[in-house]
Amino acid sequence: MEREIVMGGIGGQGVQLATKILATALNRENRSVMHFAAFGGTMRGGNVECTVVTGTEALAAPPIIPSAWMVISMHPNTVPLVAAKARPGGLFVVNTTLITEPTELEGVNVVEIPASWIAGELDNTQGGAMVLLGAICQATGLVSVEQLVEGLKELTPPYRQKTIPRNTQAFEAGDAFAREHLANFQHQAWALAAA
Amino acid sequence: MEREIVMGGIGGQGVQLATKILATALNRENRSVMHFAAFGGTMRGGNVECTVVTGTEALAAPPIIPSAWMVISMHPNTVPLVAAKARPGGLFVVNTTLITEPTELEGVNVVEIPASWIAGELDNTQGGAMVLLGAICQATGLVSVEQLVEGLKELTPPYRQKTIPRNTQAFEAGDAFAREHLANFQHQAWALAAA
Amino acid sequence: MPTKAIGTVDLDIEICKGCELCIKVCPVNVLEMSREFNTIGFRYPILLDGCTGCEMCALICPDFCFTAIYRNIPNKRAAEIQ
Amino acid sequence: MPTKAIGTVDLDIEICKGCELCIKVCPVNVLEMSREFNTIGFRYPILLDGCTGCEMCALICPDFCFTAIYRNIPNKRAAEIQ
Amino acid sequence: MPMTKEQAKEQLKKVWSLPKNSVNLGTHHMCPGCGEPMAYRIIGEIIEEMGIQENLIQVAGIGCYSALDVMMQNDRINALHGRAPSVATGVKRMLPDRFVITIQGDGDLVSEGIAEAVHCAARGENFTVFLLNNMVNGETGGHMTATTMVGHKTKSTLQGRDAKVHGMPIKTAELLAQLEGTAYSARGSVHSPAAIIRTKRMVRKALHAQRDNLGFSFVEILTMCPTGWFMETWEAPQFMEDTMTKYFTLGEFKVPEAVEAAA
Amino acid sequence: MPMTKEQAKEQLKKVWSLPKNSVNLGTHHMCPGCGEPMAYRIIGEIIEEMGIQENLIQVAGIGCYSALDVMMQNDRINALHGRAPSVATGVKRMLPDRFVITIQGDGDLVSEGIAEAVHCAARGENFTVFLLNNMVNGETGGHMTATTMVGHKTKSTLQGRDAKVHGMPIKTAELLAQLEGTAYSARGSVHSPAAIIRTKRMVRKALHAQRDNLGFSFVEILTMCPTGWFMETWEAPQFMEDTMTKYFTLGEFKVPEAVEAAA
Amino acid sequence: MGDKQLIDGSKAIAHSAALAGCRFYASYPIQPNSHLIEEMTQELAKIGGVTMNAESEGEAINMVWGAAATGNRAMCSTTVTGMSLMHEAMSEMFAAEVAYVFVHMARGQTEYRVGTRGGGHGEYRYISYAPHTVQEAADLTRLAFYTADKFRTPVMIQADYILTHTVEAMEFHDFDESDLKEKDWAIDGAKGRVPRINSFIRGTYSLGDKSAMAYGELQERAMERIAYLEENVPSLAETGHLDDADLVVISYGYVSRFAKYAVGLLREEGMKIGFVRPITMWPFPKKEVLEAAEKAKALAVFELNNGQMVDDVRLTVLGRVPVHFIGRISQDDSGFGMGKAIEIPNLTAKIRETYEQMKVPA
Amino acid sequence: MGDKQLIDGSKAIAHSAALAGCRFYASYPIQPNSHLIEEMTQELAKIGGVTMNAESEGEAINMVWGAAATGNRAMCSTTVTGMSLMHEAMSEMFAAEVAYVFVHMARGQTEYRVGTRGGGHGEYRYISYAPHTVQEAADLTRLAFYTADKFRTPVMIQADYILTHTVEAMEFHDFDESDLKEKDWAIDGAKGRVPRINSFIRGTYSLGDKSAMAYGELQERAMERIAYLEENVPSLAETGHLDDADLVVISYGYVSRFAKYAVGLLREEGMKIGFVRPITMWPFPKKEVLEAAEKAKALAVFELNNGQMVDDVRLTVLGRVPVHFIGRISQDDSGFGMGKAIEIPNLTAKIRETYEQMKVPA
Ligand SMILES: Cc1ncc(C[n+]2csc(CCOP(=O)(O)OP(=O)(O)O)c2C)c(N)n1
Ligand SMILES: Cc1ncc(C[n+]2csc(CCOP(=O)(O)OP(=O)(O)O)c2C)c(N)n1
Ligand code: SF4
Ligand code: SF4
Ligand code: SF4
Ligand code: SF4
Ligand code: SF4
Ligand code: SF4
Ligand SMILES: [Mg+2]
Ligand SMILES: [Mg+2]
Repeated sequence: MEREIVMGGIGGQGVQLATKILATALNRENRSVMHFAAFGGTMRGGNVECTVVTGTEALAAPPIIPSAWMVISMHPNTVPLVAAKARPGGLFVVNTTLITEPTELEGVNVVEIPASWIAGELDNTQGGAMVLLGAICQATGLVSVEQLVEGLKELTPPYRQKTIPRNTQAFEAGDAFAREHLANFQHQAWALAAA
Repeated sequence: MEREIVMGGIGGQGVQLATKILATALNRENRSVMHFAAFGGTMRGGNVECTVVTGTEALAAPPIIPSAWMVISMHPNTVPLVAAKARPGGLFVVNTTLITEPTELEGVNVVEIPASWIAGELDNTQGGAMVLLGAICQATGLVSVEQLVEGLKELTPPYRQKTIPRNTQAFEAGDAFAREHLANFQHQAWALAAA
Repeated sequence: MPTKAIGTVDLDIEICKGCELCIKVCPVNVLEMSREFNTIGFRYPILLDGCTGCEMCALICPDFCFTAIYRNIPNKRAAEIQ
Repeated sequence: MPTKAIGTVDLDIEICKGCELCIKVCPVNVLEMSREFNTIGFRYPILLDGCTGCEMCALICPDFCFTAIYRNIPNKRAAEIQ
Repeated sequence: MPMTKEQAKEQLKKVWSLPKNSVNLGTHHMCPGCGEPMAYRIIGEIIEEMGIQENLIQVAGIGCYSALDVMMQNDRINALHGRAPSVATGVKRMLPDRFVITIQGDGDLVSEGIAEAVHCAARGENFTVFLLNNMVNGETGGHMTATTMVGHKTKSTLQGRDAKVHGMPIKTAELLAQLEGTAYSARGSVHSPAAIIRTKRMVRKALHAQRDNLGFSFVEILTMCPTGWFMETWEAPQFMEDTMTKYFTLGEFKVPEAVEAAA
Repeated sequence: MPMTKEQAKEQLKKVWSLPKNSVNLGTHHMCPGCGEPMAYRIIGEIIEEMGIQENLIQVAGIGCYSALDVMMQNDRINALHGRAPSVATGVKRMLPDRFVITIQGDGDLVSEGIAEAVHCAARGENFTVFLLNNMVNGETGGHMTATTMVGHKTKSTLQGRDAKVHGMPIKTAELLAQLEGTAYSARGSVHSPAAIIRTKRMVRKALHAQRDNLGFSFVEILTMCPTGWFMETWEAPQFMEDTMTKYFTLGEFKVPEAVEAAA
Repeated sequence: MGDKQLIDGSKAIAHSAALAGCRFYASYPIQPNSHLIEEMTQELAKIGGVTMNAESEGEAINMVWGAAATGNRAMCSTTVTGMSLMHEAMSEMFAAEVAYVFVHMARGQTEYRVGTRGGGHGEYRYISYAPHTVQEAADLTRLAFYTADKFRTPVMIQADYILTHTVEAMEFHDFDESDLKEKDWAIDGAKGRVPRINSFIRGTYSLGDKSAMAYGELQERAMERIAYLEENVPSLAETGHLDDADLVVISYGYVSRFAKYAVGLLREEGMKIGFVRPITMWPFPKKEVLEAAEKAKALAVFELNNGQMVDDVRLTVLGRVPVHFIGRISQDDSGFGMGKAIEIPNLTAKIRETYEQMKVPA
Repeated sequence: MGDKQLIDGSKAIAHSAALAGCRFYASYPIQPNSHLIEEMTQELAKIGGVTMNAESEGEAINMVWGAAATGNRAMCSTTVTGMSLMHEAMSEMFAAEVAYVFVHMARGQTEYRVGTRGGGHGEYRYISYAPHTVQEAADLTRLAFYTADKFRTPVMIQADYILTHTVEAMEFHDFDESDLKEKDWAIDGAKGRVPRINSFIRGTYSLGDKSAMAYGELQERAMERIAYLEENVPSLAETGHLDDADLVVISYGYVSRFAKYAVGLLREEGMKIGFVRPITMWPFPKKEVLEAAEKAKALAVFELNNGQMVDDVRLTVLGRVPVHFIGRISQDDSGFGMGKAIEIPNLTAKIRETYEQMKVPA
């Protein structure tokens, strides 16, 4: 079985690193995995959209996909972008700190996480993507938060080493949020695979 | 009728200017005329080969021609080059100051002119091409030496104005040489046309 | 003898990107970062009492959040700008 | 007390392009242009009596016509070259 | 009892507000703490002060700052990376009575385009070049340029620029000042209010030199790039003060007498 | 009774003869009175003196002087117009223990290739660049370059270079001396025996700087181009003395202490 | 004859450019382009235009961009290596819809492909004219300036070494441009109007123009413009003897003058040979080539390269008749596009051989 | 899966280059090439190679010339505008017979033509490989270095934005190069031998070599080398379902991954569609395309441009079957070769449409 995750945000929100960490974590748990990052040519403030395709078998699809099991929006600018890829029965995860308008999508399950707020409280204002990933991975069982932290260590470039502790904290804060607010989450990533 | 003239020399001998003057003079005498200059990419010491095609009617041939009525060599390096274009019954004019080996070509009439020597005596060591042209035009009646001098004035670029008197002298010295040594020359350029 | 400078600023917090440059340059420390986020995802400065209208914040702000500066004592520079 | 310098040159006139630079630099004016042309079409220098072997002509000749210089008094520069 | 802010404003004078005719200072997509917007504002303020926005053609370089061009209220040509001075030459030669400026980055002007800058300066082209020097190719993600300081870490010099391997950064304002066609050359910066005020004066002198047909005028403006410098936004100005301005000295390197007198 | 020449030679010492190992000084196709062959001879003499012809790679520029390259007795790469310093960079980085030199003209290095020269100098590339400056693109028929003197007539400035239109010529040796990666920069000339002797010393110092790994070394050599200058061959040296060396001052602009001491 | 002027190809182009009101020219010396530089310098000086002795090809072409963007007529020229250095700008000048004339003073014909499709990045085309006489060089130069303005797009003239060094009699003709519109896109300072932007992303537009499309959509403009130009720019060709020709020789530019002459000689011998001479290399004269392919038994393409226009011929006839390539890279020692292949005896022999092999029933 | 490495396309190329013993790399930042620069810097540092942060594209490619001429393996890379600036040198490096690898980190596929025929002056060709997965990027990089040395000629890898930003599992394979000969043409100082010259006029030769031909004859070398390479360099292609396909989709590079997937979806619907994926863009896999043309009713070429490879397909089949162009210029807002055209639903619809129109008897 395959799971597709699309995460959108603006430059500086760390969406690319967060989703690469997700892919690495999935690989560490022996899933097939593919990651693709699309950004509009500039690093500054533009939209970033990253795709992770993962599965229990080898993957056939190319890395730009029409719809995804889980779409995530970190920033109001990217709501329309990722919403277009949401799939009935799938998940739409929003960073409610910045996306304050209520989101509704026919047949799609919306999950609200005040990710930037939580990150801000940790004095890691740009750590929202990590918080959100920590939370949704904990909730859905997509991959373990421990593997996310391992992925973080693997992928953080040398010139950013000092961010490792605070991003670890962000994953853990997401994890904690999910344990409190998204316990017994009904959309388990690998439910079918496990069956 | 058409007359083709090919003149070969090395860079610095003034072959290009001399033949352009010839073309201009012919035009002034209402001949159809075409001029083409080929040099090996550099100005320095390489071979230069210039072609003048002229006639009483409009010209059809392209400006690179397989054979010519009159071929001229100003320098030993270009003897084989222009000799290849000589035509039986035609003329082969050589600058004997520099071309000291005797030249013989089956059926071709060789005309010997010590052009560089004459120019040198005028303290115009690089004026050999003008001397030669003055002489052969006078001998063959191809074009009048007066028109050559007019062409010289027309074509000398502003940065070379001071060369006009000495090149005029060179034409005249050629003219004088022909009157003395090539009087009653049997190969008249326009003999047939006049007929 | 110059009077004490009293001033204030017009500040558009919705376009602030939270760089804190204004905070650092304010000579009298009357700017302080919010805990809240603006709609584009950043914390922003809040003006406390005691602003002198010295313009430092407006000069440095890369996002042009400070749209006007007011002060009781006009200066040469102010004249130059208007 | 230095002896009077006496010298001569080896000169390949067949490759000379008649630029006359050697003529101009010879301090004792013992080079003079020919009336004749060499086989490549140029006049060339002729060495008259009185050469001091000072090398000036060899230094300046762009066509390397001067292939060797001889003199009775070797100098520092000569040592340097050999 | 303290006044409300609105009450206070009534009693006070507006001593400063954003220029609006020459630059439309709205929102932009630059990173937080980027120094390039300040440089644009300064240039815009002087254009406004001189009232020349309708008589000016900007030739734009390619870099992060290109995103700020939409703010400029003047005719513009988007030039290719490094080529703005050549395009500006064509414009100014056809329209000698218009003001012509280029705005370029260090990647654009010093790395890719140094030949264009040197030759325009040598030719004494009568236009003004503004170099925004942040020591990196910001736009492509933060790579070394020909002005990256020794020891400075970038995406392509993760261990820091090593003089042995990468050589020494180019001091563009000093270099161009050497050329005889250059009328005015100076280096300012935007890392502090004082530096900004001083830089604005340089921008004015450069445009006055152009107005007076004195030849090539050039202002290098040091700008912060916290993103490319792997730094917090608030650390960047101090870093610039402590290190960058020590190598890239602020000041004027060539001032035409006429302009000096007028200023 | 005067001696025959052969008798005289027997009594005298051979004090000078053409170098033969590093340069094969045969006939060449340059114009009469051209200054470029002398520059080649000087470079060859120092190569021979240092005995490095088998350990040297020449990167050749494109100009009239390219025709002289056949005389050089060393490995060579023919680079494109203006690009020799970049090619030399690739070579020297791969073979740091070989000597690497470029020989380029003013059209090649100053007009087309100034960016390459500036960046190599800034990077302190440890090779030696020889610029043969005759103020014209000789090879193409005598057109203005970025070093043509004001007032000088060329095929593309028939009225003479006009500072108002064409700007001011670039003093390359001085400009490159500004860059911190430059170890040695000097300007010599070949218009007189004295100048030639002095220039040879510069060539030696530059190659010694390379030998000692001191960084970028540069010698600009002024050469006569009677053809491009529309002049008699014998007028050119005096013209150079009277005008060209007045603007392009002969001398050293940067000398590393180590080399100065050794010289 | 005497009435006509005796001038060479470069002078013809330069004087025509001046007559067309060209006000700016920038170039860098390189043979055989240098002579055109000298002529342009003189011609523009006479009419108060500007000639820039640019310090490199890259600078030259970008200067021309700036000058042309102001609404003035501008011209650039170079050859081989020089053109390779200009492709970056030339590619984007198509995208920016900059009208200018480019003279490619070629050596041989190895740049047919880049002279039609461009050598740079992205999709673009040049309207491309190839004169074969000094007279035509003058006429096509006038046409080039007109067409560039009319379609607001770059136009290339394919000249070459032989043309620039051929002196022949010619005359300058009047040219009617009265249907051209005012240049409401000139970048000349925003006095009294909304500022304009000239950009390689979008051509010229007004600041704040809300019809601005997203970059993604803008990219398709290139496809649309190419299709539009291909349909609307008249493609020109000279044809001869197509009625009864069994073999049709196709050749362009100065070289075609040799091919045409050779065909004439062979017809005198009674061979049924015709010719097509594309005058526009792009848009390619498909009609004439198809017409030739309908009647002839075979086509033979003569060009001084390894086979470039032959692809356009093959793409036009798509297998209807055999298309023989009878050209080769020019082999003269200067590399300037002369040499054995164009010498009349060799060329005639090559065409004769092709004709005779064709007649042998296969 | 876990055994394999999870890396992106640029890392795969960079690490493969290092494994191939690449000792020199020079480039200039430009998206999407910048990421490759970062990876190469790290990979070469590990093996003691040299990475130059060249100050421009022109400098980068000429540095690579110098490094490669010394006999060391060297690589260059860039994209779009950057490549346009390199054509001068790239053209002459073919002439100079300099072996090196060039990675074109493309945006879309508008540089098919210049990636096969070159965009510069003169006649030359690139051996050109187009990987469609991260694994293939690694494998073809090894092959590229080998082929470059074997034929002493430039080899190009057509990578792109999507490839460099795709992370997938892959592994590095061994590569046998034992048949390569020693580099007896290296320019490394003439110690103990006659000096060598590396020249764009003649490749590498020994000083005074009397077999030196005249320049005129040397020009023909290009024609001979192109013919030799075309004959001797193996052209590679992947094909699928050609046995029973009525319509064959032809597509190359990363984009072909989308086309192949779309063909798979349509076959599941029962449509008789096959595909050919050229892996070498040059020499073009004519055999496979002809095979497809023999059995199929039509060919459809999908590429992200205005129609470039489609010319090679048409020149191969010469009218035997209709060749439809179903690509277009990529329309994403970054200009990086994504956008609507490659989205599976759109692509599938386009192929379906072509298939259905084809079935309607015309
Ligand atoms: C010929 C060419 N090479 C490379 C690029 C890619 N590129 C775009 S912006 C840029 C760097 C700009 O750096 P800089 O000018 O310093 O501006 P900054 O982004 O730092 O503001 C580069 C290399 C390009 N557009 N064109
Ligand atoms: C890219 C490019 N542009 C132009 C040329 C033509 N070209 C060949 S040599 C030369 C001028 C050389 O001048 P310079 O370097 O001063 O040498 P000189 O001939 O004066 O000795 C030029 C412009 C070229 N070969 N390549
Ligand atoms: S105007 Fe001066 S005092 Fe007031 S907030 Fe700004 S910096 Fe502080
Ligand atoms: S300087 Fe401007 S953008 Fe930065 S925090 Fe202050 S108000 Fe916000
Ligand atoms: S060696 Fe000296 S004296 Fe003798 S000829 Fe030469 S320059 Fe004259
Ligand atoms: S300097 Fe040399 S070339 Fe010139 S005249 Fe004297 S010997 Fe002849
Ligand atoms: S990357 Fe640097 S220069 Fe670019 S917008 Fe961000 S801070 Fe400014
Ligand atoms: S043109 Fe000038 S540089 Fe060239 S060979 Fe002649 S004199 Fe020397
Ligand atoms: Mg920068
Ligand atoms: Mg020169």
